[in-house]
Parts: sequence; structure tokens; C-alpha cells
Amino acid sequence: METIFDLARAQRRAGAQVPAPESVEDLPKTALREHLPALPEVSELQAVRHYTRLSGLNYSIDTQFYPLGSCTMKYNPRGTHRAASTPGFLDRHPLAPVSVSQGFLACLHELQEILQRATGMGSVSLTPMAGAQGEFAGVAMIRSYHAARGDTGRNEILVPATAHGTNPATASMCGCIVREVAVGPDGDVEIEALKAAVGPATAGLMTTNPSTCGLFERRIEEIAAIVHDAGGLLYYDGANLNAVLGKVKPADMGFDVLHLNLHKTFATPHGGGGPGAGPVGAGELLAPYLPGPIVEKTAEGYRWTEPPHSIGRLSAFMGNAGILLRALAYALMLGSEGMQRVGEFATLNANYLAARLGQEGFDIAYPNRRACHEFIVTLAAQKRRFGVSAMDFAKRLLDYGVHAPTTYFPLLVPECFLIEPTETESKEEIDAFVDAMANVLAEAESNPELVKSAPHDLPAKRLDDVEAARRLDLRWQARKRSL
Amino acid sequence: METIFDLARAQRRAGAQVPAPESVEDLPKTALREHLPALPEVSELQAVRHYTRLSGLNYSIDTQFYPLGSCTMKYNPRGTHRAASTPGFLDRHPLAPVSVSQGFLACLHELQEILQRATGMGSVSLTPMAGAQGEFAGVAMIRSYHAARGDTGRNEILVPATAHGTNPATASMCGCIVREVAVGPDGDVEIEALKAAVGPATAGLMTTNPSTCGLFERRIEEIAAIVHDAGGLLYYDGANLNAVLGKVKPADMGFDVLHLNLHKTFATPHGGGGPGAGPVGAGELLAPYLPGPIVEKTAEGYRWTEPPHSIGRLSAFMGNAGILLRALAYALMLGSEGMQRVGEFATLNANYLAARLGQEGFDIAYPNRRACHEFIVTLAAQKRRFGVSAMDFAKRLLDYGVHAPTTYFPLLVPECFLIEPTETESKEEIDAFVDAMANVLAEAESNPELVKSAPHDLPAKRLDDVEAARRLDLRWQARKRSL
Amino acid sequence: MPFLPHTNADVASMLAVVGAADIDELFDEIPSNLLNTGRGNNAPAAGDAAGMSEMEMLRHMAERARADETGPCFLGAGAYDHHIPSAVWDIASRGEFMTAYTPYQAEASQGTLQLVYEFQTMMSELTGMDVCNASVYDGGSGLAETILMAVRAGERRSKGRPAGGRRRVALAGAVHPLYVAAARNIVGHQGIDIVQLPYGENGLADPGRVTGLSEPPAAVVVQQPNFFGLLENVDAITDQAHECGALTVACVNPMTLGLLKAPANWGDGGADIVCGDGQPLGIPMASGGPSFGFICTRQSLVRQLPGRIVGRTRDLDGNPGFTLTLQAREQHIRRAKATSNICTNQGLLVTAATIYLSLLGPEGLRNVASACHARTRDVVAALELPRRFDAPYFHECVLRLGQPAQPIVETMASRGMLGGLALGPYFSDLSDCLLVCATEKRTTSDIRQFANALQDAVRRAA
Amino acid sequence: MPFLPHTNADVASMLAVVGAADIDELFDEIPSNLLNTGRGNNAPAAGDAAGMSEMEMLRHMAERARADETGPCFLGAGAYDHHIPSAVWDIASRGEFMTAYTPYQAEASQGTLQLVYEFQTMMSELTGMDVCNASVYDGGSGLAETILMAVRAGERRSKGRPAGGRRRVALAGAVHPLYVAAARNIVGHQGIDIVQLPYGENGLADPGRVTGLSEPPAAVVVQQPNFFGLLENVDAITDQAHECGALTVACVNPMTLGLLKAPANWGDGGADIVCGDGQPLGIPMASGGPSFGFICTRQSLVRQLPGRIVGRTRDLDGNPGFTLTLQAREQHIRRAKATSNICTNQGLLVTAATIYLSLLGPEGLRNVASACHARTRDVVAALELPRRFDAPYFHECVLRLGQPAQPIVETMASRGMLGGLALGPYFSDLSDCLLVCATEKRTTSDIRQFANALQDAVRRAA
Ligand SMILES: Cc1ncc(COP(=O)(O)O)c(C=O)c1O
Ligand SMILES: Cc1ncc(COP(=O)(O)O)c(C=O)c1O
Repeated sequence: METIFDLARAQRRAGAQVPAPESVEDLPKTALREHLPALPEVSELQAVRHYTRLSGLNYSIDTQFYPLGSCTMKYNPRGTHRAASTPGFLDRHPLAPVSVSQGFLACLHELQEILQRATGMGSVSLTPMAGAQGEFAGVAMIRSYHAARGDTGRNEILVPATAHGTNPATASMCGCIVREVAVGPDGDVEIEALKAAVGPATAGLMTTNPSTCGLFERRIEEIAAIVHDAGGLLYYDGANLNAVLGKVKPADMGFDVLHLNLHKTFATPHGGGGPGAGPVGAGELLAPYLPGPIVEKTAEGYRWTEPPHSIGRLSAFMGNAGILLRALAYALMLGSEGMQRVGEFATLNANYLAARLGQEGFDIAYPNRRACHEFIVTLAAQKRRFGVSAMDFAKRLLDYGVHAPTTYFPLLVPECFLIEPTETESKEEIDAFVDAMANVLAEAESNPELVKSAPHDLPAKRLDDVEAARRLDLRWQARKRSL
Repeated sequence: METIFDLARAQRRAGAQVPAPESVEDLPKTALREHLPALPEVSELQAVRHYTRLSGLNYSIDTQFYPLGSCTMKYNPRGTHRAASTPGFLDRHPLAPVSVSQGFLACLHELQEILQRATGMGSVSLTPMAGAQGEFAGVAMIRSYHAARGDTGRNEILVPATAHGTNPATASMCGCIVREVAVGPDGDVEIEALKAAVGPATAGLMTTNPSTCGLFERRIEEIAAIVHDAGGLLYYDGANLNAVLGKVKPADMGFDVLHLNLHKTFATPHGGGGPGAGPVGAGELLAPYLPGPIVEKTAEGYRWTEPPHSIGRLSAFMGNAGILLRALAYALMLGSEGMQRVGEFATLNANYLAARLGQEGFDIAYPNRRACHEFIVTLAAQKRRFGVSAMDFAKRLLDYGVHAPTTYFPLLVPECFLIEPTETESKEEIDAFVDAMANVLAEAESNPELVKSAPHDLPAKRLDDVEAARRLDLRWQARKRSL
Repeated sequence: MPFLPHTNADVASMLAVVGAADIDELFDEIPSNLLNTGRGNNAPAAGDAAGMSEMEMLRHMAERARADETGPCFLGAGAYDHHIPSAVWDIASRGEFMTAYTPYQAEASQGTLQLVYEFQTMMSELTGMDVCNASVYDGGSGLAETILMAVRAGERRSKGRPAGGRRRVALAGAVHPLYVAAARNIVGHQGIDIVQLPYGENGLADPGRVTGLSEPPAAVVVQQPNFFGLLENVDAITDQAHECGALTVACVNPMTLGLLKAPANWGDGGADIVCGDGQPLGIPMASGGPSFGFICTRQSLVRQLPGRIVGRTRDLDGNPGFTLTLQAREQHIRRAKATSNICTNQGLLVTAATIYLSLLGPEGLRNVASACHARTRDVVAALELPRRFDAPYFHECVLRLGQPAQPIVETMASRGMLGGLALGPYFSDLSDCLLVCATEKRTTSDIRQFANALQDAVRRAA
Repeated sequence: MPFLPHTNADVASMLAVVGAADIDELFDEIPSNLLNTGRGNNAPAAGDAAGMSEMEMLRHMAERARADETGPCFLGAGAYDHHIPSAVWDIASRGEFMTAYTPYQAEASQGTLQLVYEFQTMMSELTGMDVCNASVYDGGSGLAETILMAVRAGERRSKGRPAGGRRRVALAGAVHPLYVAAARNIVGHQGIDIVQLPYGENGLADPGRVTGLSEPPAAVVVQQPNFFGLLENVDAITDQAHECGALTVACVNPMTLGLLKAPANWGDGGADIVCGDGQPLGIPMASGGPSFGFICTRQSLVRQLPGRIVGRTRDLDGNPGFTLTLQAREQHIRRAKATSNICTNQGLLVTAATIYLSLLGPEGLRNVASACHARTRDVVAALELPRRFDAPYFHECVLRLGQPAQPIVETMASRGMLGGLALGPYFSDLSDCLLVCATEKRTTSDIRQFANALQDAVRRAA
């Protein structure tokens, strides 16, 4: 499709959006630019039509089944978007005095309490702007805790080998050294490896539960004891909480600090890349270190507060406020019963889908385990027999009008699909996905070229990633118009 | 695509939308239904996904060039939609007392004045809900006028042979007899035929100007004089006003009463079938007969009023209020200069497109006339030579990603396309349409079957209208699920 | 001009192709005395010649809208303040629905066409009828179209037989007075006579009156619930109408059909034509429009049904698809002999209503209906005012204030509350009466606030 | 549960396939002591166990939102009340944009990917730089990412040479204090030291101070316009920074770049990295988030740039298309050695900003910028209060009240007006100062109203 720059012509404009010019004679000439920036010059209709058409090139929850593992692509209720779009919230200035912010603060306080109850953590800070920033806050809190006790040698963060990339990257950003802990053939962390890894340098362990393999880490209490005994703390990566929401509380498993991905578990839309929100929760030990600001309820009303030993703010204002409001709206509609059913039905859908795919001849990576809200299929056998890779499989699925599962993650399992149907999808959608998988499997056998050259029915054929990285083309250039 | 009923399953529901049940024990059993209606039972995600996907099967202004003659498919500014969606307007009850309706009444009054200025008519009533209802009002006013003067024999309405179907249908609905007046080879009404047609039974003449042929009726003043001299009145069908908005005022041409199609000239969206708004304007003679209510400005504020000899209300409340607000918002953004440019650039685009198509070998129906905002191409030669009809041509154009022009209207010109690009389309879009037309022409010659079996790339192949009318299937039936 | 894409270069090259020196030349066929060549004499009343920016326009409109904001609404009378699920308008206002024309090119309009087919099905289910059209303008003008249809149908049935009351239609006395006014103004031009049967002391039509008419009418129209919110004896009325050879026309609020008997099941034979306004189905009150009217009927009367109808058919490959059908009834084909002059209808509102009904489902609609009734019951209990009529009411109720109601309504308005409709302007014998309404949106606290304010206003005025 | 599609029949047949007796059985790997089997003990604080309907939830939220509505906003300080064209969010909130994930499957994400490519181009044009990333969280944390990037870049350049101040970064004194706080809290964990150069009497950084530092820092950060709304001597600062071997980091408000010199053209060499917050580009203030941060840089530093980047490439047929590129820098590939831990970013806001910039165009953005400046000039003139700094200001200005500013701000708030920012909490020497701001949305009447209220509050408090 043509870019917006191809549609542009000198002096064309969306006149209703251009305010009257004003003199800026009083500004120093040296501070001003000499030429206008070459932004696109298009009519309002051109812009509307261009971006409306572009939207049609995307797959999305609102248009496709989207079983992207680890991403919890569930229905994003339209009502939560409307709630957050109420003018009183949308037009609120972040630095508005507390006296004219009681409605907003009441919402945040309510969400803090809901998340406290859902996780078992005594305190919650809502400010982190995504999961990775929540992780950063958590690791920074762990470091501050050790530092405050004069326990300065603890600079190692342990992560299971299957950890999501943000876990090690976060540890590094916090100035820690990352040590990976092996995961056994049953998908659980190897206890012996963990025992060998902990020591006086251990700051803490970061893990999800259920793990990135979609399995419940059964010996989590033992793991917690080992880390705690070694003087380390436990960080819960809550990106997978959907599986056990309302069923198990991370605090009960022994975790000291955690983050939640509201853009997963709490159904706020992912927006084609974000925004999200990654609130952090902490037990007694780490609560004093939470990032600020936090909302406190007093006799005179709600107000901002900073925990006593806070690691400080991580963003200019109060995090992704609009996402927090959406999450609150969602939680209010769920109620406590609904919250519990999230985990139950996410788990039911995943186990049903795994069983169906197993029946169709796919290899489930951990066939003897219960799936949680997601599970892994390995296509290693298909790769071997037909030369069709997981990526080929994924691309061909797109032709069937479903989004592909997550591919090649976790790294441990070769040629893998991490599949997460979520609780808001119907049995019929899941069955249709099974049919698509079965069809592609048949094609892989009978006509592997068809699969390897997929997709065929999308806005683009298979795109060349290698070329993209080798010959960087990161912005439109005027000369391209002539091409 | 599956219907919403195919997706439904007993007991499934969009729970957040279902209020708690309440007892209705106090209502008489005989008044109640025994079974729930078989409305679809779907989840919220299913409904959102289904209707989002359905929307993708439509062509629309926001996604395609849409040169549908007589329909003025120009850009519908998003800002006007937002203006009308302001809660104070959206939540206003139609019978709210005047004391809490001053904002709304001020808007209507402002629009009345704008339309008065744009048409030259002294009074405007905004209530008609579409063009056809405006026509009804106008003809009813003409009848009431004659009746009030005791001139009871006037029950004939004259229309040019090229008139839009609503004109004769309206006259019938008003209890009048319709007489068609011939249109000459130059596209103008035949003066002699008109002279022969008028007489003591003449209630009035309804016509557009520019005509449905996209031509300015050059002898309009003479026509007006003939009708007036015969004791009849002149009705202006304003559906084509876009061509001359700000250039010519219908009152100056001699018209006594008119309607405007705000969903055409004033850019309110057509909504896949409506709603529209068809305000009527009248000169001194007919103003007392306008339908009510009308907004009046007094020293104490705005208030509702009824013209003294009003034909009465035509709808329960104040017409399509939300559409009126959109039209006002549009007019305010145009300003008087912008309003004038509408006609100028609509005319420029039409004449340019006509010239380009002429160069490509198409037959322009009235090559010696200026096009107004639209013009006619006749494909009679192509039909003769290649067996490809205007309908085939239209269907094939859809494959090129443009909406087809209006086909087979006006009835006078064989195998015709009525083409209206509107002023909001760019030269590039028009050029792309010319390319598409030229391509189809080449295909008609080289591969007529391709054109006759078009469309090929749309959600449906050519649909069988005859079958649809012969074997009426007007609602989904449960038994179809098994098919 | 805000919405023109033309650059000076574009204009020059386009004029060159046309062979005109300037744009004015394109208007050279227009008699010069008619031509307005200066700029600006069509100036809108507000804003300058150059027009407002979107920002300025929105501010101007928002200031006005703000002036009209009120507190909780207890006013019904044909427009109802229901909850509208957010998804309804998020989807209905997508450009693909909102900026498409009437689906003349079926292959490029399958979205709208399939949706209308689904709508026809839902409305048929609600009313129990065989078919529904794809909308007429509103409930008021829709009643007129329905009467015309009934008269046409009656004339076809009575061909050859004496005309009698075939151009007369009887209306129950408590049909919405504004619907009656619109209908009279429209059908009067075809010489159709409307007689209204008075409502009785209980606020209901007396079924016995129907057969008592001197000449049997073409149709009998009854509204359920009626304008006073009361439940008419629809079974008896339907039977009486049929007995004297008239069609039964039901005018209904589709929301109430989540709970109330479908018109197709009224009496022994069922209603013949059902009309009404779709506003309660996901349409904002928006000052009364745009909303939509609908007409449902039996298969046997489908060719008399005005408005667009969508049918399911097959495409060249044999796959199912949808298209406008029975167009031969319509004005663009049939011209002076069409069933109606309607062309542009209220399509976008049909879109919204279809999404609304899908989201609500049978249980949701039933619960909305029962909540409306329950809240109105709460209002009646809280107000402690005598009811004017003792027949069972649904979600509107006429209360007696013991003094003129209009000033009370004004007082309430001055406190920012829509306290109901004063009935005096519509029924002179009811000038001390207030028609109140509550929907599922009204909370206990709304109702308390309303009751206090109304009682206070009544006390002060007394 | 509101969002589950499961019927009882579905559940039964699914469990049968799984071979489990009930749903609880699916949780049998979880130690039973951890398992919460009862219902309801995760109850949200409000609403009952069954959850609110959408209607109830919206009422609850709307009541709270209403409590926070205020009159015209004269508060800036990093969040600005601009006009947002209606089309921006009508399109950005289409499900296809809003409910898609990060575009990992390029072929199924060409809409988002092409849009981001266009965004990268627009931001490059505005800043004059070669490349822009597809967002970081916000301006504050984005400054931290930028500092980390500058330090990494500096370390690569100085390989082998003595470390010196390579883990130190100098910040101009009037960089947004909340950005500085966020940056300190983030980069501190990597042992990076931030020194702040004091602002001078005129409110500006003294370029001479840069070369005066004991050890040359890795980078010098300057904000333009600075926190006080003043125009810094960016040319001189850039040159001085380069002279001592430091990178120049520009922190900018992208709206102002419609008028102000592109950072690439600062001084002789131009800024090396440009960061800022995109909120002024079509993003509602929404309490500060979601907005988005951005980082632009030279081609030579692209591999140090954190965040997602979209590249144009070709598909199997040779047609152009778009894909995420340079992923080898990112956490999901590079893990502990990634340029940043960022994963989810602020994509939807980038979507909105891209549509915004397309609608505004070069002239529109320039006029917005000039209108902001002009309105602020009007405010300063209307207030008749002394300016604290005499350097030229852009669209914010520090005024001296002659008394503590905080209580004045509170008084204004109690009258429903956001009267500016009291600077005391951020700069103890400025506790009698108010930072005011006006955007293109402020009218003459807003300004008059504001000036009257402020003068009145000052008079009463004095
Ligand atoms: C397991 C896991 N951890 C952490 C993250 C990081 O969260 P975010 O993308 O919000 O930064 C993700 C999401 O991608 C994840 O799946
Ligand atoms: C020339 C002409 N007259 C009248 C009408 C009728 O207007 P409406 O469709 O709004 O009833 C139309 C629109 O279709 C038209 O094109």
C-alpha cells in the first residue's frame, strides 16, 4: 500500500485542523527552524481513508482468533474503553491538585485493593508502565532491601532457563548478574541445579508460575524455601497469572514481590504494541521500597504518598493511568466470582485444545502434565519428516484466518508453538483452530511447498527479515516517490 | 459469512449486558409471552467480532472512492459526528422543557438561518427526516396553499421525465396525479411540452436544477414563469444542490419551496441507508404552511413555534435532530467561502473526470454541455459491440477497489452511468478511477466474459437478484443450521 | 476550505484538461443574473467567512450542549433513557457502516445487507411476524405508512365489494398523540379518515367499541403498552377487529416484547401488521432523532410493505449472499405507483439496534423489560401520588397531582430534572396529570431524589 | 461471568475430551494448601461477588470522573491540553489497531507496521535525525533509556581510552524535574552518575559550564524549551558538549518542533540523540498516561537505540512490505545483553500521533506552535505579574506572585480552575513562582476569566 507520503502534495492540507497563523516575531530567529518539516500534506479524507485502510491489514482480537502464547489475547471489553474515555478522566491533568482529583484517586485506590486481594500482597504500587518496568521495580526493590541491610554482596539474579527475555534483561538493567537455572524434562525447575546456584551472592530468583511452558511449578514452595534460606528473595513475574487468577495467590506460594500485566490478565487492549501497565505488589518485607506514588485513604480523603524507602518514581507522572482505569472497570465487571472463573475457563480451554490437538496427531511437549492456560506443541517431528518448520506452520495458519501462536518460545523446546486460547473464546473457535491445524498438517505432508511459501492470502507474502536487517530502510525518503 | 444466529448457542450470553432479573408477578399473565424470543445468544466477543468483520465486507467513503451519482458521497467529517455525540445533545429528551433546551434550540435556529441564506428562502423548517419527506412536505404545502385559496381543482404535479423516483411517488402520496414532461436532446426540459402540460389542474412542478442529467436547466426562469402563469407553484428538489451551493440560490431561480438533502450537500453520513434530513424552505407565499415545529428567537430566548397554516408535524418529535447538528457543524466549518467552494470544486472535479473519460473513448451523454457536479456516460456502444452492459461494467469496477457509479438512472439514457466524484476527492483518486474505467473498457473488448462474470475479488460473486425475489428468504430459520 | 484536497497545481492541470481558463468558466451555462460571483454572501450566521476550525466548532457546540445537560430522566412518552452497551456505537460508527450508501451494489455491501437480514430475523422473532422491513423514518411517520399499507391491503381484499369504511381507520384513544398527529397529517392527503375511539375510565380502549362503529374500518390500531403506559386488552381488540373484517395494527415498543406477548399471538388470529419505534433498542434519545420506525407483517402482505427489504440469495458460485429484494414495490422502479415514497431510511440505527439485540439476547431484553417495570413500580411507590388509571401499567404511569402539572414540570426542570410529561397539552381532561417513566438505568438514589424534589414542588405549588 | 462464552453443554463436552470430571480436576497439580477452592475471597472492594453490569460500572466510573472535571487548564509542565482532531481516536480506537498485539507476525500486521514506519519518518523529519524508535514508555523513563544509550555509545567510542567521566552525564538545570527523578532512579542502578548544571539568573544553562566540568561527561542533556518554558542556547551548548567529547542529548516537546530548530541542526554538529514525550501529538492528558516516549538518533548509533524499530523490506514476490527489524538488540533475543528490557511499549499512542501529524501537516503543526506561543503571550500580558526569568519563553512562563504560590494554586482549584504549577516543591528558591501555560485551545475569554481569578486570589491572600 502507498505510504501517506506518497499521497501528499505540496500545499495540500486538512484545513479544519490548521489553526490561524500567529506572529512569533518576538522569538529569537536563531531558535527557529528555516524550513517546515516535511510532514505529509494530505486532505482530511485522505488521512482518514489511508489509516482506515491500513487498519484492515491487521489481525486483531476483534477480527480473529489470536492464540498467542504468553500474551493472553482475550476479549478487551469495549465498556472499559468507554469508562476510561469519560471526559473527567481523559482531560485530567496529571499534576491537578488533590482537591480536584478525588474521583481519580478513589479509582486507583480501589484498584490497589483489588490487586492486593487477588495476589495476597499487602501493598501495591500501580505506576510501572508495562511488565518489564514492573520487573525493574521489583528487582530494584530487592537490591535496595539487601543494600539497606548492609548485605552488599548480593548481585545475582537467578532465572529458569525458560524465562521470558525481559527477566534477564531487567536484571542487567538493575546492575545484576544473571544466572540461569536448568529446567528438567518434566518442565519444572531442577531443584538440584537451584541448590547449586544459590549462595551469598544471590539477590533473588525471578520466575513465573505457571511457567513459560504453561506448567504449574509444583515444587514452588520448596524453591521458595531454598532461595529464602540462601538469603535471597522471590520475584513473581505475573504475566501468566491468568491461569490461576482467583485460584492461587502468589503470596501464598512464597513470593516477596511481583508484577501483574494488566494488558494480559486484566484485559486492557494491547494496542498493536502497547500501552500496558505492570503494577507491582509486595509483602511486608519489601512494601517500604515500592515505587511511588501510591494512593492512600485518609479521613480527609485520598492523597498521594511515597513508601518510606521507595526506589522512587519510574515515570514522569502516575504511570499509564488510562490503562489502570480500564483494568479497574474490568475487575468491577468480573466481581470476585468472575475473577475466579477467569483462571478456570482459561485452563479448561487450554486443556481442551491440547487434548484435541493431541488427538489430531500433534506432539504436546509435556503430555503427562496438566496444561495451565497455555501449552506447548512441538513440530520437531514435522520439521524432520516434511522439512516444514514451526515458522512455516505459523505463516500458513494465517491463511486460515487465525493468528499464529507464539513461535520458538520458550527456547528450550525445539520448533515450538506456545498456544494460549484464553477463556473468552468459544468452543467453536477452538474447534475451528484445530481444523486449521489439522489441515496444515495434511498440507505439510502432501504439499510442503505450499506451507513453506505461506502465507498466500495475506496483504503481503512472506517478508524477508534478513534483508530488512541487512539493508536498513527505516524511513520513507522523497526519492522513493519516483520508484 | 455465518450469521449471528449460527454463532448462537442456548444459554450463552454477554453477561455484562444482562441486568439482574426482577419480578413481574404483578403483571397480568395474559399480557406476557410464554417463550423468550429466539434472539441470538452469543458472547460479547462473538458479537463484536461478528459485526466488526461484517463491516469489512462493505465499501464506504472511508475506504473507497464512491462516485455514486445523485448521492454526493463526499467526505463526512469526523468532527461533526463528535459534535453531535456530545452528551448534552445525545442524552437530550425530545420533550425536555424549553427552559433546559436553549443550547439545542440555538443550534437549530442557527441552522435554519444558514439554510435560509444558502437557498434564498425566507423560512426553513428542519423537521423532514429525508429528502422524500421534505418533498412530501413541499407538495402538501402547495396543496394546502391552493386549497386555502379555494383553488380546489389543482391536483396535478408535473415532473420532467428524468425525475428521481421519489418525486412522482411523493406526488402520489400527497394524493396528486403525476404528469411527466419530456426532456429534449440537449437535456433541458422541452418548453413546448411544458406549455402543453400546464393548465388549471396544475398544482405545481417538481424539478431539480442541476437536473438528474447533471445539467443546469438553462431556461429555468422561463419554466418558472410558465408554471406560475398557469397558477402552479415550483418545487425545487435540492438533492443536487451540491453543484451550485453558494453559486446560485433556488429562490432566485423562481422556486417557491424546496428541500435540501443534508446527507448529501451537508456531508452527514449516509449510514448504509440513512438517516438523512430533508429540511424544507419556502418563500413568502408558502412559509405559513411549513411543517412544524420551527425554532423562533425571542427576547426571552428560543422557543418552538408552528407556522400559522402549518401542514402539521410529520414525525413524532423534531425530525432527525442529530443529523441537523452534524449539518450545522459542517456549515460552521465551511464558512461562507467554503460553502461557495463546494459547488466550484464539485463542478471542477466532475468536468475534469468527464473530460478524461471522453479522452479515453467513453461516450459522454451530453458532450456539448457543461457537466455540473455529475455527468452521464452511456455504455450503449460497448453493450452493442462487446455485449457488456453498464451493470457488467459496474460490477467489474468493484474489483478495482472503487465503488460503481449509479447505473440505469436517469432512465432516459440507455446503459448509463451517472458519475459524481464530489469535491472532496483528489485528482489522484479521479485519475485512478479513469485508469480503472480504461482497463475495464480494454477487458470488455479483449475478454468480455471476465467483465460479464464480475465481480471476482469481492466477498460475493455476482448475486442473483431474480432468485432473491422469486424465492423470498427474508429471515434466518433455525432449520438452516443443519444445512 | 477545510475539506478540499486541491492544490493550485492540481487546479491548473485539471482546468487545462477541461479546456477552461478558470473555474468560473465552468458555470457559463448559468444565466449570469442568477449567478452569485462575489464571495461570502451565503455566510453562516456564526463564524467568519473562512469558517471555523474543528476545534472552534467543537467548542461552540459543546458550550451549547452543556447548557442542556440535566439530571436523571423520568420522562418517557416515546423516547427512553436506556443503557446502551459501549460496543454498539463503537461498531456502528465504524466508517464502513457509517459512510456507506444504501446497499445498491450488493457484492460491495454484504456487511450491511447481512446485518439487515439478521435485523429482519430478530424483529420477526420479537413480534412473531413473518417479515420486517429495513426501517421507515420513525414511530410517528411509520404509523402513517402502516395505515396506508393497511388501507391498501384492505382494498385488495375487498375488491369488487362495496367500499364502506375501507378508507377509514380506527385508533385506540391512547395511541401516542404525536404519532396520531403525524399519521393524520400524512394520510389525510390520500383522503383517509382516522377515527379515535375514546379511552375509558381505566385508561384503556373498550374492545366493544370496535364492533360498534357504524361502518367497519379498514384497520384498528392499538398501542401496547399504550401512551399512558397501560396494558391494553389486546386479545379482545384483535378478535373484535377481525370479527368486523378489519386488520389489526399493533403499535409496540420493541423493548417490552422481551416480556410481553408477541403481537402475532394476540387474540385468536394475531395482529396483521406491527409497527413501532426502535429507539429503545440501543439508540440514544438525541432529541428524538435519528431513531427508526419499523413495520412487520405477514408473508401474505409483504408486497404492500413499504421500505427496503433484504433477501438471501445465491451468487454465481452458488454461495449464499444477500441483496435488496422486492424492489419492484419501491419508488425508484415503480415511481408514482410505489408503496411509499421512502428512499433514504434510518439504516445506521438499524445497525445499532441489531448489535444491541445481539448483545442483549433473549434473557437480557427480558431483564431490561422487567427492570423497567420494577423501577417504575418503585417510582409509583415512592411518589405516594394517586394513579389516574387503575389498569396495570408497564414502565410508564399517569399520576394525579391535584393541580396543573405543567408548572410542576417547569419547576423540576429549573432544578435540572426531567420530571415527566404534563398531559394537559395532549389531553385537556388530564391537565392535572403527570406521565412518569423509569428505565433500568434509574437507581434507588435517583428515585429518592426525584420523589423528594417532586413532592417538594407539589407542596410549594399547592 | 460476563465474558465467558461457555454453555453448560460446552463445558461437559470439553471435559469429556480432556477426560476430567470437573474443572477443579484440571488444577490437581497445584498443592492443595495453595488452592483457593471457595468462591469470592478475591472480591473487588466495590460491587458484589457477581460483578457489576457494564451499566453499573459505567455509572460508578462516571460519577468519579465527574468529580474531577475542571474549567480551562493553564497547567503545562509536561502535559498539555491541545485540540485533538476527532478523526485521530475514531481511527486509533478501531479494533484492528487497538486489539492487535505487537506485530510479531509481519504479514498479519502490515497496518501497524506501515504506520510505525510512517511514524519513524515523521519523527525523523521533525527532529532532523536519521531514525526514531517505535516508542518507549514516557518522557521521564525515556530520558533514562536515552542516558543509558548515550553511556553505551560513549563507552564504545572510548574503548581502550581511560574511562574518565564516561559513566557520568551532565544535565542542564532546567530539565523537567520529574524526568530527572525518573532518570536518576533508573540509571542509578547501573552506577551512572548524574550531575546537574545550575540554571542561571536568566533561567538558562550556561554553555560555559559544560567545558568547566572536572571530567568530561559521556553526554550533556538539555531540554528545549526548558522546564521553565525558556529557550536555551542550544547551539552553544551543543558545540561545547562536542568540544569536550560528549554527546549532546536533546529533550524536546515535538509540538514545538513545528517552529523550533530541529535538534539535528543545533550548533555545528547537531544533537546526537533526541528524546521526549509524544503527548502533545494527539494524546489526551489522561492524568499523564498512557502517552509515549520517543528516541531519535543518527544512523551510526542505531544499534544502541532501545525499543522496537520497523524496517521496509520485500516479500517473496518482491513487493515492498514492513517488518520489525534489528531485533537482535532486543530482550527476547539478546536477553541479559539487550539494549533495554522494554517489550510492551506505547504502540497505540504512536498510532494516534501518526494520524495526528498526518492531519496537521507542516503548516498545521507550525500554527499550533505559534498559537500556543501567542496565547501564552496573552496570558503573561493579562496577568500583569513580573516574570521570574527574562530569557525568551515559548508556551510556558514563570511568574512571580510575591507570596507562596502553592496556596494560590489551591484557591484556584477550589474554583475549578487549573491555574498553573507552584514551583516550590520542585525548586525551593522558586516557592513564590507559578509556571503557567496556554495552548491553542485557550480563548480570550478563558484568559480573561483566568486573569481575574488569579489576580483576585493573589489580592485576597496578600
Ligand atoms: C512471561 C512474561 N514476562 C514478562 C513479560 C513482559 O511484559 P511487558 O511486555 O508488559 O513488558 C511478558 C510479555 O511479553 C511475558 O510474557
Ligand atoms: C434527485 C433526488 N431527489 C430526491 C432524492 C430523495 O432523497 P432521500 O433519499 O433523502 O429521500 C434523491 C436521493 O436519493 C435524489 O437523488
